[in-house]
Amino acid sequence: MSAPEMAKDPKILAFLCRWCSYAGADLAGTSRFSYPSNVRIVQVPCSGRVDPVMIFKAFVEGYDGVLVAGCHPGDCHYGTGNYHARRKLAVARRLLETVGVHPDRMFFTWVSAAEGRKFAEVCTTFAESLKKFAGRPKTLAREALAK
Amino acid sequence: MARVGVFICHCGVNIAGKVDVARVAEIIGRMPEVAFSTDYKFMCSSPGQKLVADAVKEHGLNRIVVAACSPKMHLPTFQKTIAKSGLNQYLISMANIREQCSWVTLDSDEATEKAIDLVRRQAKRVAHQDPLEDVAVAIEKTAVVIGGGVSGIQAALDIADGGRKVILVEKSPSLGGKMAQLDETFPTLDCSQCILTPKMVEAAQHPNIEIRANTTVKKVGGYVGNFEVTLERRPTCVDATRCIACGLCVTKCPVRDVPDEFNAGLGKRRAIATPFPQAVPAIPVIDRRYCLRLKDSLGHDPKSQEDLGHVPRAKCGACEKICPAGAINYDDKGAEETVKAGAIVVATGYQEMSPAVYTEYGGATYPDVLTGLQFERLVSSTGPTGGHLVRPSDGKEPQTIVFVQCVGSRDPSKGHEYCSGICCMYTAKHALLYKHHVPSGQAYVCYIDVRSPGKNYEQFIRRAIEEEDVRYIRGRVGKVQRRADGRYRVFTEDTLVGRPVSIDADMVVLASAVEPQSDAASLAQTLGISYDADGFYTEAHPKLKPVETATAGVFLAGACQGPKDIPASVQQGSAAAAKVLALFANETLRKSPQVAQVDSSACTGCLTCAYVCHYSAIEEKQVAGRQVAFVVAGKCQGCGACAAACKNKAVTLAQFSDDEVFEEMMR
Amino acid sequence: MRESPIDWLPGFDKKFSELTHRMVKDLEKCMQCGKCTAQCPAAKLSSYNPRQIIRDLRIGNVEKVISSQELWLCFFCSGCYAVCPQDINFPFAIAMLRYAALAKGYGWEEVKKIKDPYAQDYYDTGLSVSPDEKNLGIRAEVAKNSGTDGRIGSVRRKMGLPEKRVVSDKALAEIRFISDATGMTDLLKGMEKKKGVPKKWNYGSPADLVRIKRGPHQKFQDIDDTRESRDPGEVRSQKLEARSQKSGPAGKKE
Amino acid sequence: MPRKKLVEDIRVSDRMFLFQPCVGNNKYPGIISAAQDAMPKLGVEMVTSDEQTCCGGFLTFTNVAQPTSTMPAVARNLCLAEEQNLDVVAFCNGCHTFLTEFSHFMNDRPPVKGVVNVILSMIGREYKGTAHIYHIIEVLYKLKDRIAEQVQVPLTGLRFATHYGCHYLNGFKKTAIDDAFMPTVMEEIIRACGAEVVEYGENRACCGTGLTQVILHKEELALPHTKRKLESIKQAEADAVVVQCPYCQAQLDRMSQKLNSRKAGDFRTPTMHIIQLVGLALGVDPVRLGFDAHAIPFDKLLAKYRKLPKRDGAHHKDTKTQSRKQEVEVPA
Repeated sequence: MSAPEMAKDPKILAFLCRWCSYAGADLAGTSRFSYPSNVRIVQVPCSGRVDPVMIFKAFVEGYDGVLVAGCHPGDCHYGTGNYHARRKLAVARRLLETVGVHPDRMFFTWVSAAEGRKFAEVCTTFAESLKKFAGRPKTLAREALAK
Repeated sequence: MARVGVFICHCGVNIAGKVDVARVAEIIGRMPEVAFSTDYKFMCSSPGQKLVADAVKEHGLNRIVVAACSPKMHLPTFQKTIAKSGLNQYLISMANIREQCSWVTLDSDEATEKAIDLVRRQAKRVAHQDPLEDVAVAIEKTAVVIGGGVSGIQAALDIADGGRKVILVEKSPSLGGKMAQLDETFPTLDCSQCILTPKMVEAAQHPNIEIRANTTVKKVGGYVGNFEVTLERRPTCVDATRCIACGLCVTKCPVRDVPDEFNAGLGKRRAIATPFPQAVPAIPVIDRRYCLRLKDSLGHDPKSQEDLGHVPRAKCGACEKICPAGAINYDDKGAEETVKAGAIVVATGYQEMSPAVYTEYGGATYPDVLTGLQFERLVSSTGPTGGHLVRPSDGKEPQTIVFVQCVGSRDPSKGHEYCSGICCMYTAKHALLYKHHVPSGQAYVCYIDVRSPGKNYEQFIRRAIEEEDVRYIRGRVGKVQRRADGRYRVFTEDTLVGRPVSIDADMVVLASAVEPQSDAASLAQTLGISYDADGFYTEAHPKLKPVETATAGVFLAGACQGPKDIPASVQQGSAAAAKVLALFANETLRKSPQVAQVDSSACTGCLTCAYVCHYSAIEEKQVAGRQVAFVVAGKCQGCGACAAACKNKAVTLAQFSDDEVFEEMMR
Repeated sequence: MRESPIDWLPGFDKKFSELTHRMVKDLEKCMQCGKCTAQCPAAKLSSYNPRQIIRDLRIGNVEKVISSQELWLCFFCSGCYAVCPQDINFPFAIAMLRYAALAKGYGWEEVKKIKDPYAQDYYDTGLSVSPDEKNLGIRAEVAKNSGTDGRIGSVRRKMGLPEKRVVSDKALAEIRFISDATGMTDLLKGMEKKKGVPKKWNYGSPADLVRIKRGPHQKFQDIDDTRESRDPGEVRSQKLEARSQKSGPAGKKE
Repeated sequence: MPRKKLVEDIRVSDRMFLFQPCVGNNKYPGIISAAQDAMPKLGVEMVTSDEQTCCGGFLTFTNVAQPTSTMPAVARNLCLAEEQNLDVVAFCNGCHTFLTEFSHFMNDRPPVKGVVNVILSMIGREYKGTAHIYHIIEVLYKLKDRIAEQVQVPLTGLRFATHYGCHYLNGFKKTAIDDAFMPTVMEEIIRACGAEVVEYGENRACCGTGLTQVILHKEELALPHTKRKLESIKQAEADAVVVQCPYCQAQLDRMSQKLNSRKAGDFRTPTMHIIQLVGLALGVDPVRLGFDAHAIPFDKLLAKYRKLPKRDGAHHKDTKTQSRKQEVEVPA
């Protein structure tokens, strides 16, 4: 992957909960809200299913950013899954920093089944925010070396 | 070895208009796992499904990928298709190339590239999917109905008539709810108790219905088909199995000044009493806050029901002496029981908002400013005055009466934002009842809008206005002033004329808002159902699932879901019963195989998974002398929190195993 | 009832918002229930009607509102705010609308009445209520009660206070500076030249007002607001009589 | 019913800024001297300032001055208290309303505060928004136990009617310490002084001052109001009407005289400010309470008052110093 290519469209892996956010992404489609085509969606039953390992693995695989979206607080189909996700991913963010990946490459948000527009906006703005990493090696250590 | 068949749908032009489907099929066909790849105009049509079924047999396919719309839409369709052709229905995966690709990508080439990638991922993933069988769960064919008002009674009767057992739980001593307190009902003016009492008796005598009066729901465990409901009966000090409902105890009780809840605070009752003559069950209850013998054993706050554990000291005991059946038991401590149930119907109803915050109306302060329910009791023949409509202050017949609508409704400042829905109609009924009691009197109704969207409702309002000469004034009342002569001056505006008006009235009736029961939120938490900002329980879908809740197996009936009149409450009671009977018509409940499983060889027994499980579905188990976690498949809902929490990767969630997810995210 | 059909343009109902520097808010929430007018003391005695004023603003009749006499009848008791189910602070809106009226050249005569006795006192002495008693009757009463000449200064002296409360020169200089800097001084100076009365009674006729004759011997018994209190009983009983005659003994069944 | 939570939030310190109402200076001087004499007996020293002017609310109500002119004036007056690190006590519903509304307006909008401070900086002041503004009724209600403790002359047998006025309760319907339509705080204070409260129908009716004296001289609109109110009070046979606002006091007192002089009635019920009543109970010299400035004489009331037995004061002096030590709070 060459740097300019990525600047055009960062590769994003999105973990979406089945009940709210995946339906929200479907609604974005039904409403024809376009968003960057390099977003790849993986359905999970609940944002609480997202294991930090999956996020690390995604960066190893070469994604530029990872998006995790769940139901709004209080709306979780499984009661408390989104709270588990929030706590786990807060730790994962710190861990990312430790291993040298810029924590802003991961983004956690709430998207409900009615928020198609929000999903498209989240994808677009997240992709936009990832462009600042364009041409930069994935890990901070490598970046330091490159300098 | 997986032999994957890939089927690309054109969806008319929805997909094919953007994505070069033939190219997708061709490139995917080159993957080593893929044994067959094709595209078709409408894969969900019967020829399309036949295409899939035929290809399974023809090419010996054992995994299927359908690239079409969202799996939320047609996954069940294709699962059925491949099940018919002999393949396990969970060996399929769908690539969402419509909602996630053709509809959201502007550039055609980009869309084709993305579609290829999406299908490739699913083809990789599906190879790791295992055949699964649905989990079968037995259904406990007993329903618990919470709330013995008209809606709960209706639901209980319908379920019982359908041949299923019902446990009808009622907080107060008798069934009947708010409807039993009403005098007559709109728009037909038939007597409320005359139509309700037969139903109460029928419920009491029905072989399939067990009534638990004075009982509340303390705890709910389990899941649809297998709830475990813990019921708590408060101490009534009267043994229901012995009591013969002769009523002698009530006549002998020396405490005569207990405010009567059934009469909405008007009138007094004894410390041992049945709430009203037609009560079902007719077992009297001792009010421990007022009973001479028991009140010392309670806290000093008369509202407190907390037992301090003291032995009763006072000497009264009049009811015990007179009782011919020996049913009085001062040491009653209440009881707790746990029942198994397959479904729960929540029919807890509403409460009337206290007008005490409406100081401008003198609500709960001026003696002749009543609430709707108080007026209802005042005109009722079973009420505190025996049906004589008189002012509580001086016992005189009111010659002018003003009905104030929207007290607490449509008032975000002091009350509720919503419209209570029933007040317009019951106020018209009150005005009519007033005219029937005092034909020479004059009734005024101060309203903002008259809302009468029911069968024969508008005609009823017109009847009040035209035939009975009830004066309707469009304008909310601003102030009620008590005058020195004991009358009340009501200030309002006739907004249609645009002038302020004042009316000197003998009695003012406030149409108090319908609001959720004060304990609605705590019951919702016990049941695990949600409630809206106003405190009413939320249905699963406002239009298409009006009686279901987000929790499977818990259904709603009546005013606990929103303000309702009697016909609507009864309708919803029957609707909930139909849902319960439909559930009970199955021998077992088929549950998605998407459940977690613990590999006991990898499990260290830390039970972090049990800690994160919202459903208490993970238990301890001894395997080969070691403590390990164990998932109860019937309880597991498949959220996967445990799989994400397990440090040793000992927990696997079927359909979303690490392998499957990893394979899908590979680039 | 609309001022002109052309008002029915997008945003017509926001016109008042611009007029009042976007200070008047929440009028959109009004549900026209009439609770404000119901308890309004000014509405009982005049054709002032807060609900109708809001209604007119909402349908774009801004001119009607700011040119009306009624706009100058509210006296800010805030009772309408206290009862409003939507928490609309209508007295504040009235104050802002009065500024809008002044800007359009209405109501200067009303304001000028205040200028001399109060605003000028504020500018000159720092206090807006003058110690001079203009009502001789009251002065005589005070003289009788206190055994002085009836001036407040004498009473203050009797109480052991200085004859007059004097605001320090520094403070006067400061408030005069603020007045100068914010344009109040100019406004007061120029006020004499300003002309303009609220045009007409837009919500009723002056006859709607409770009129009392000026002069020493007024009949106050006549001025109570009995007019607004309907006596439905009489009409009602006449009607009933007519009916019972028609229906015969059946009417007396109860 | 008083709102418990809001009452708890009131912080009474041992020195507070007395915001002098104009009417209190130039029509009813007894209000201010009563405050200066009575409040120290409750452990609160009242600080006044020569530099304090009219709150300016009056001019804004009447549209003579734009809020842009009066807001800096309000801020300037508040500066006087802030400079001494004191909380403000207003004795007039109007002063209280204006100081509170404008200070909230400025505190909530930093740009507005900024503009005001630009003007104030030219006269060497700065408005910070740190002073709390209390109505005297809030302070007295908070101190009502101390009043009961410190009463020198229990007003046993005297009967008072109450009049709350509009601006405080109506205008602050959610933040006033009592309900807008059925308030009881003044009654509780009156009872703490040992006196009785009489009820009358028109209790929460407006006195009419807004229309007659103050705004636009529309006497014919307001007099019927005042008359109806006074009639209701007369029927209640009270010894005096107790108000919490000098403007209501002026209206009820002076209009009684006016109606009497026009032979439109015979209204002889005097009107007094709540602080004058507390002053009576705490044994302040009636001359200092300024009853001489009232148009309706206090002769009957004072005759009754002089016959009342005094409480032994020595014992109470001890409790006073004690209670002062315990209950004095540091201003925020």
